[in-house]
Amino acid sequence: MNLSLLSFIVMGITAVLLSGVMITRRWPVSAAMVLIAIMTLLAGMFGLLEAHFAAAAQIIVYAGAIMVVFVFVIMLLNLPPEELRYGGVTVGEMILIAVSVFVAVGLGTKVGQGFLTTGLESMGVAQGESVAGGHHMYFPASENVKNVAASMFVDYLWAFELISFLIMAAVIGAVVIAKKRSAEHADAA
Amino acid sequence: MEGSLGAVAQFLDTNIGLVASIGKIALALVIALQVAPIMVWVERRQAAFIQRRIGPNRVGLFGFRLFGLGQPLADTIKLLFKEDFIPQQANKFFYVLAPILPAVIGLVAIQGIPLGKEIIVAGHTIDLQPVNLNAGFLYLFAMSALGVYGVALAGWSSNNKYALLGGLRASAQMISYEIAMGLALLPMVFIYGTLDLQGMIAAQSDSLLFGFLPNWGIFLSPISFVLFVVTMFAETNRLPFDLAEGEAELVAGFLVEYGSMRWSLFFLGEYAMMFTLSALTTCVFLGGYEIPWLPHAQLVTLLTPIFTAEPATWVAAAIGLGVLIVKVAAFMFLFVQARFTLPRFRYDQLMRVGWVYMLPVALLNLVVMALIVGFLRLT
Amino acid sequence: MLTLPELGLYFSFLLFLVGLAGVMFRKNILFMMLSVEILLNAANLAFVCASKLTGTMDGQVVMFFVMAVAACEAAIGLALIIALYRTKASIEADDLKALRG
Amino acid sequence: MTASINPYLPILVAFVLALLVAGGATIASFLLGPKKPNPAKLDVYECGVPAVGTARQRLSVKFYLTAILFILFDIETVFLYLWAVLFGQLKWFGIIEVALFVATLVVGYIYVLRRGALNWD
Repeated sequence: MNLSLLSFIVMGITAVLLSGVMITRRWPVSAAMVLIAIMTLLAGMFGLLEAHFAAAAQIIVYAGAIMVVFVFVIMLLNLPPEELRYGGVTVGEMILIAVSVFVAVGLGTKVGQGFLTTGLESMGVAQGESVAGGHHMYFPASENVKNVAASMFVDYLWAFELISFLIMAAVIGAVVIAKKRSAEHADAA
Repeated sequence: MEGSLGAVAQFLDTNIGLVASIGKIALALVIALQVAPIMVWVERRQAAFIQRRIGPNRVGLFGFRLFGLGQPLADTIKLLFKEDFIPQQANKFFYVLAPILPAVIGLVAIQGIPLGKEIIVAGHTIDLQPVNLNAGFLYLFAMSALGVYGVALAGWSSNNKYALLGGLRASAQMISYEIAMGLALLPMVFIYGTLDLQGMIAAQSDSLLFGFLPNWGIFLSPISFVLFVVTMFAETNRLPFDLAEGEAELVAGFLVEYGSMRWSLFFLGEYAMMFTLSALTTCVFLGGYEIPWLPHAQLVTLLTPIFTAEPATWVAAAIGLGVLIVKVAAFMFLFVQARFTLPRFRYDQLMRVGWVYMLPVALLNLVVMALIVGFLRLT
Repeated sequence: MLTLPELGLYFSFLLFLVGLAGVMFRKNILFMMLSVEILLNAANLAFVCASKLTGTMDGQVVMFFVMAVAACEAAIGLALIIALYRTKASIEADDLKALRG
Repeated sequence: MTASINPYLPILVAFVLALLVAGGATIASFLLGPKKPNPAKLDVYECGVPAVGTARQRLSVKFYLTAILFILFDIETVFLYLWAVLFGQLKWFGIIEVALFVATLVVGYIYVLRRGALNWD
């Protein structure tokens, strides 16, 4: 039992428990703050998995940008906790839960993992072997950022360019929706 | 006795990485904790100097006045003994949590700063950067991104409309300038080709620019430097960008319901962040801990005849730390000078400066630098 | 003994389950969106673990795309929440029956 | 020989130490300070006059629009850092790619500006 394995397990269990805490909060602000803690823990787990850039991006983008928007909206609307209530569980939801638990357990067992690894082997990727993708740039495994960048800008070039369109469309859409009737609504600044 | 000493030496030898790491963290923490009280004293003295007053010069130590340097200590003790109350309407948990957040983030962020190149102890080379990730200074950006929440939470949990408005304004300001900050450092990344601060410092000291200037980032990309310093002021909520705490319009912004030690924890975090960002600027633009025209390796070579091989690296590291602190102190002086000479922005002006001027300038700077570096290096 | 990425996959399953429960049991749109963020984070964890398991970078790159999509989802979703709160003064999913036939 | 440990361990140690410092200061102040609460002291502070209304009211949507624009450029910055570390290897190909990427986002930025989303008045 080495230190990184131990801390990985502790962080994972804490993240799962905190997510349980999160979905039962009454105050939206508490839920958002717990979610930020979960994301920070996940960033630490990414770091232990040696995905250094993913860890940094998880905090910068997720905990530092997306959650800021959530917190802003919660604080702007100032939702009091009484407006929140738990809904009842319908039969359809029960079935959904059963199916999702079944799928999750199925994927979590050896059968599911066997499927995962055979799928990968059929693609020609053996487990634990370092393959730098289809491109011609090779960096040592310690240079995580450069490896990610090489994969992003060579293998996933089109996705990268399309993401910019997606973000642009999202921003324009968000402004159109949120700013719609601000002329009639003289909000206090 | 002999045996236990041997066991200690054995333990130190096998766990040198852990012990050295804790030592580095402790050093950085001590520096960070000293910054706030000393800077408060410096600010008060300098404000007095600018406004032709005397300022705090009475409190001394052991009967010596020492220009009032006992003042920070007295302030700390006074703050400890102040009444610590929680307003009735406040959300207790977040009210208590909010000041701890910026303090912790400030103290953790400072660990990403290289305090020196390396020292050699008993054959082990120890890198003097407490936290050295492959993602480099993005670690500092990540920490400064989390800094938004302390302010926003303080405003929200106080349940006071001035505090809420101040907190939201402060966080909106911080996120607005974070973008320009990230974009300002991008050219430096592709000039040096690394995210690692140690690598950047090494790249700045290994050659001379035009044969006589040190190869510092400030000469390679001056616009980035100016942009970064401006965003640094905004990011730390300092004047002329401190209108979140504007006494005249928002009583004291998100700080209004805070007193005693909680109040000072906000300042501990703010000054630690100021130090961290100043040190980041120093490392990226001003050669970090390196003495101009005298790279670290050369310094060690010069010192080796005087001391012996290993102690020479220790002395060089101490000199390097001194140089770093001198450079950072110059920035801190700039912070204080700006605070008492520049008027405060209005909020709409602040947002306008951030989004309409800083951001396009940062983008243009990025494009121009990319083209220049491209033509110089790639053709 | 399980290795880190394998353990991470298990944690990812658990997180996904909890997030799914959040989406199903909370009737408030804001909480549903927060739970969706948990789902996306669980997916990210699975991607990074898969990247480590296979030794390729694909998982980590896909994680960035998931992140960008999550940002867009949050932006649009929250804009809708603001617009809804303006018109209905409520963000309960059960109150939004205008389109029900 | 270089002494190496997991690079994330120092962050954990620093976090625990920082938490001790900040939490310790809070607790010390709680233990050492006097306790003389009175209703006026515990009330909302609005420059001494009785508080008007409540803090739980809706605020301007402009904060939200600022945050949206922030997301747009934050993701852009993260993607651009990936490009910047590989600047030398990607060469002009990378510069053109990134120019297209930035140009698309600038369109969104100009739209938001033209809609007056950032006019604080």
